[in-house]
Amino acid sequence: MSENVLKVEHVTMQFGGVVAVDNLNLEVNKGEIVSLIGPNGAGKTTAFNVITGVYPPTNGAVYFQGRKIVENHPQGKMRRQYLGENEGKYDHVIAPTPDRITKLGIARTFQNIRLFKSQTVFENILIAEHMRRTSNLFTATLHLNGTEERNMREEADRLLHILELDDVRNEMATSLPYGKQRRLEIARALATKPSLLLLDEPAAGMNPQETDELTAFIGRIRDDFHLTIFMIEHHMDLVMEISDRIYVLDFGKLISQGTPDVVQSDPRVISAYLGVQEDE
Amino acid sequence: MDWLSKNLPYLMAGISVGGQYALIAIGYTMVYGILRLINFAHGDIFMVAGLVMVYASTVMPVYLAIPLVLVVTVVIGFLVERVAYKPLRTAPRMSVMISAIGVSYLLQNMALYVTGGLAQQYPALPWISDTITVFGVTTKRVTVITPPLVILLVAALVMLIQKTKIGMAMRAASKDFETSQLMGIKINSVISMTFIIGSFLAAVGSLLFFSNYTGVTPTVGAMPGLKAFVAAVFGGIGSIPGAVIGAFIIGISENIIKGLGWTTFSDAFTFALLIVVLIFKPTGLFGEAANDKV
Amino acid sequence: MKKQTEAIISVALIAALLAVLFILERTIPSTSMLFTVLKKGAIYALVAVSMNLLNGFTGLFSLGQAGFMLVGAYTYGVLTIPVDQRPNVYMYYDGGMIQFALHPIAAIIIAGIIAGIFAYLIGLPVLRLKSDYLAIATLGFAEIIRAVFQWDKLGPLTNGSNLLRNYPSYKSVLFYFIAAGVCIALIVMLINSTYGRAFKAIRDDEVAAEAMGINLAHHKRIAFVVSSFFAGISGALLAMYQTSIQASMFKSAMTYEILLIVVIGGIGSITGSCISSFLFIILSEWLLRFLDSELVIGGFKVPLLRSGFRKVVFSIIIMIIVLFFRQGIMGTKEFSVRRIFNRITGRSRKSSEGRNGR
Amino acid sequence: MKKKIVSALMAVSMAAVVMAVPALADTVKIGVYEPASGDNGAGGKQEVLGMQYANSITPTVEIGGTEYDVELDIVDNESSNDKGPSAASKLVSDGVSVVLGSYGSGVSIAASDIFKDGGVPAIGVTCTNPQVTQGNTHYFRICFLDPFQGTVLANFAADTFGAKKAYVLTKLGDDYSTGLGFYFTKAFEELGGEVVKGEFPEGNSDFTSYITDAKNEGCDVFFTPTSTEAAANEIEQAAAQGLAIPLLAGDTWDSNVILNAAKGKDVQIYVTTFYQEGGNAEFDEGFKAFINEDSTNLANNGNDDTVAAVSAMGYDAYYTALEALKAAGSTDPAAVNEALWGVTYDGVSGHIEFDQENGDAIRSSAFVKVANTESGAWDFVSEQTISE
Repeated sequence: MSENVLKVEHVTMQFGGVVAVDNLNLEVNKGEIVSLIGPNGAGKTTAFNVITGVYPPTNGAVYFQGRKIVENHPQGKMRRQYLGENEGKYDHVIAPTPDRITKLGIARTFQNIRLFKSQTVFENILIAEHMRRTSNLFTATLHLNGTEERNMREEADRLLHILELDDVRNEMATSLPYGKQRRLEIARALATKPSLLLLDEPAAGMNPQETDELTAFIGRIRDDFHLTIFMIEHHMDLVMEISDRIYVLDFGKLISQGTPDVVQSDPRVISAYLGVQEDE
Repeated sequence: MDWLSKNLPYLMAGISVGGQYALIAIGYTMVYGILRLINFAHGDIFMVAGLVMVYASTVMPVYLAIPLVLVVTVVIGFLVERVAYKPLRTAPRMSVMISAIGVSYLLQNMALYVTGGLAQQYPALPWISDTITVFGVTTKRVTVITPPLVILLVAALVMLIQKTKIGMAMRAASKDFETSQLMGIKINSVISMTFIIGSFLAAVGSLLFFSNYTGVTPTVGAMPGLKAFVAAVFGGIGSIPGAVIGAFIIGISENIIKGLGWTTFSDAFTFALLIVVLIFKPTGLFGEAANDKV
Repeated sequence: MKKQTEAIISVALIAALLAVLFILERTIPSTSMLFTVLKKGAIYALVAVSMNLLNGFTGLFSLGQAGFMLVGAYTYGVLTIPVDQRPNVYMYYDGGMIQFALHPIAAIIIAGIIAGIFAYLIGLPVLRLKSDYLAIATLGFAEIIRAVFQWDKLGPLTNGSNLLRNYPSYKSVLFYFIAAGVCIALIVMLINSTYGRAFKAIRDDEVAAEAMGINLAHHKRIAFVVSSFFAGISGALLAMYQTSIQASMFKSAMTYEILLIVVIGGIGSITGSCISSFLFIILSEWLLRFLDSELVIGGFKVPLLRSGFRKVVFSIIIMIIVLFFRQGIMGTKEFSVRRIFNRITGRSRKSSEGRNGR
Repeated sequence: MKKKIVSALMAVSMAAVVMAVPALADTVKIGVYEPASGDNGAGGKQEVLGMQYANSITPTVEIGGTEYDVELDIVDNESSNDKGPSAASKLVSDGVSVVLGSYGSGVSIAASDIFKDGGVPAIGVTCTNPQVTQGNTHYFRICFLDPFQGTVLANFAADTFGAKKAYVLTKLGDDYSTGLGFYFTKAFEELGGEVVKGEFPEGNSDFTSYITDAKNEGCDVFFTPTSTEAAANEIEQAAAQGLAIPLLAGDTWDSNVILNAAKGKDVQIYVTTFYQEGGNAEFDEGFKAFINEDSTNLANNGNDDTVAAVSAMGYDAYYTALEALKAAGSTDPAAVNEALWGVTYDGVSGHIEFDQENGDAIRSSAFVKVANTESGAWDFVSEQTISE
């Protein structure tokens, strides 16, 4: 069992009366590509948002490289309304803002692309390097951080080259074709030098030929950048082709996990996707 | 009895000015509810209603002037929306707000040009400006009739919003602007109706306010406008009962502060209250939380 | 066109401007209207750029600029009135509390720092608010600051409702151009630095910026404090320009004026704010003054022209710009020597070294 | 299409500049630095009317042997300290020989240094705050000062009403209001009286709490040195709440805005001022005719032809300036400044002479008048001097 990178423990997310994620437990180990699949509204993006600190879970914890980075337990009104289990297990609250989690080394992309629309491709990547800066407000303003600025630009150009985006370096981010915008979002996430990359439906809206390119591309960046990748995806051929392990969510509950071929033949997964066969 | 006669005037002034703020606050809360726009010019429309009355009463009897003022104010409110806000329907929120500031700037300067900066004397409206004595305290009848009139108007408005088709369209628009358009609601006419109602209530508010405080100057609308907005936020922006209750609370507390002698800070208090509400309970007393999806 | 040549040309342009001013100052009488307007234009350019840093580059819609200018102006005034003049100025507060006077330059910087401190304290509760609530909260704080500075219990420090005057002020227009120029240059360098890029990221998409490791609260606070620091300095310069200050003049109307200058210049364009502030001041305080007084051309009395008409015309112009020229004069583009050079030499912008190579 | 609009706007403003500078031989320019908008706009306009009337009667003056046409160069300082300086420097750059103004002390002080640098002498018309002329040699004044006016009001309150307790209501942030309030309080306390203070913020319309305070405290007099903008509301609410004690105010309340507000109400308003209509019959008729012949003049005077004291002061200021020009024998501002120290002039509002220390008028008396709520006009009460 190689070293564990991400561990989600008893995570439950309840909005008012609706339980979006129910007692989720999953793990992602170093160097793995793990996929999280399930029908629409199964709570996949909600799980991502809990891991990346967009909102704290109603109950449960998240560990990164063995250290607990997120924890919460039902409080106030929620204590009465809480529907999930393992209530007593957690007692104090760790709720870092998303930027603190990114600084730990977890980068993410978004289901609907969120590029910086008034900036060029090159600048979008430069912005992501801001968090690794060593300069402070004064040295940066007085442009005394010449070397740091040069390194940032070289690093950005290097990423652009690896991701074959050199030709659109000075284009406005939003004027790129769809596929390239996806790739720019990934490049921008890589600029934060992550060790764990969370991809939220990277192949959404792509045609089969683009999806194949993306499949090879994800494998390549996993190796080049020594990454661990945790991905939400609907394109089954991409998922089955590239994932080491798969978790399946339905209505917020984990209904199946394992290698691609185990999950493919699991009846519960099929019924979740295709609905139960009415036996007359 | 002595404590009562000493402090009753503050309370009555508070209730009366609170009621007048309520009529303005409703305009803010309705417009914000649908357009998410702080209508900076609303206070100035209130001032223009006062000025129109001053000039109308010099050429015609008062009972003719009052309906004229109501109609003219409504028309101005409607025009402001069509000219200054409709073209910016799809523009970012900041430019719509800047346009609102521009309209307020324009209305104040036009009033300055017409009146020459001279404080105009508001005419005495027949029945409501007479002085009466209540529990030994002399004041104007308007102070007494404002609260019931306000409650009556608000009840009528709430009925309109709850029961009529246009009311339902407004509620839909305030919940979700885009989808209500998809449902075939003519958004522009709903928005115009909102401004019409808001301006009408502001005109009624000006009739009451100026018969109590008769000096009408170009900038007289600014402070009541801001206080009415604070009331709308305090009561829960978007909720009409909230705006009314918030306005009464602000009117009364402002006068109590003056009564206690801290008069220098009566306005500063209103803003301090606003900031406290914005930070600790941004939805105000009755507003519903509106969180945007990631 | 390499970066070095462009830098040289820009420096040369600035030097030429200062030389022209220097010569003008020697030739035209020093009280001419031109200098008054240029001085005020430079001051309003600085405060417009500082507001643009907030509204245009970080997407924080703040209406508190007049409040921080007031703090800056009062700090400068209170710290520099010569000790022998204090009994004269603080007539009703027997000479006032502070009995020392600082050098004007030191006082200007302290004015900025104290405005920054006020901004830091106000920013703590306020910066979490959404755009329109932030606007109203900052507007509210500016009004509270004004009420406090007018309070007569604080009279020994702020002279209550009375004017602060008799403090030293520089008369030469060069001083105002250099002071405002240096501050604007600093803001431009900040915007072109990595922090500037973080501000623009927050403006474009807060959620994405946070996901890219940008601490929103921290960076919003920096933008707010830096903007208020420079608003404080421009308040001090305004105090110098006017030779007397009173809290009642820093009303919200002043903030609206600055906001309209930023809008006319183009939100998100530094050079736009500078150009439009000079245009605004020259037009409203000088050229359009004739609209206020009766004008008889060949025996025919021009109608409508009487006092107050100038401000009406001005607000109509502003509405036209806000509604039809939403980009303002410069939109988000900057006046850059390269763009002019390319236009002259006909080469299209794309083939040159690119937008970010400034 | 948009480019055309912008260029059209530019063309209009450029062309306007050219037209605005008509050149005439032998003119002397008198700068008029008055508010035409903002809080004191109303008073400022009435003051300018006095000057325009004087100019219409004596449009020329003989300086150093040659006949000069007198041209009034009028700018609006918007009664605000940040707009005032640019209005002042426009006058200086237009090359005026002397400046009249302003109504309101704040804007006068704000422009003081600009006049000093330009070497142009200024004559304060109705700004009563002592700081206007203090410690400078270029700012003169033809009206009495707040210390004098405050003392006169205090003496009047004590002598006429035997007042022991006074309620003093001033406007927060208005230096004229707090200044006059300060001097009234000082003088009233010296006479053994007691003062209850009240302050109202900018843009306040509701005065019920202050009036109630005054009643609860049992004050004998309600002194409120504020602008006409606040006066209208104060009078209305004082009458509405049946405030029995007299209202006292300074020169700013001497205007028809107060008369309109007080008409038909049972409220007593006493005001100290520079001039009382009827004091000079010839000036009154001439001024009333001047007002009635032009609709703009009538509008600026508040749509009736009552003679405001500030108009009389504007009238006297104009002639004082002419005296200085004649004495100086040249239009050079420095010479006029020098000549002003020695100028004496018997104006409509009384004898004008400057003290040699600050250039303040040596005034020994102020007129007191009461608002006659039936006729809607001012009735003369007395000419009050101060005991010391």
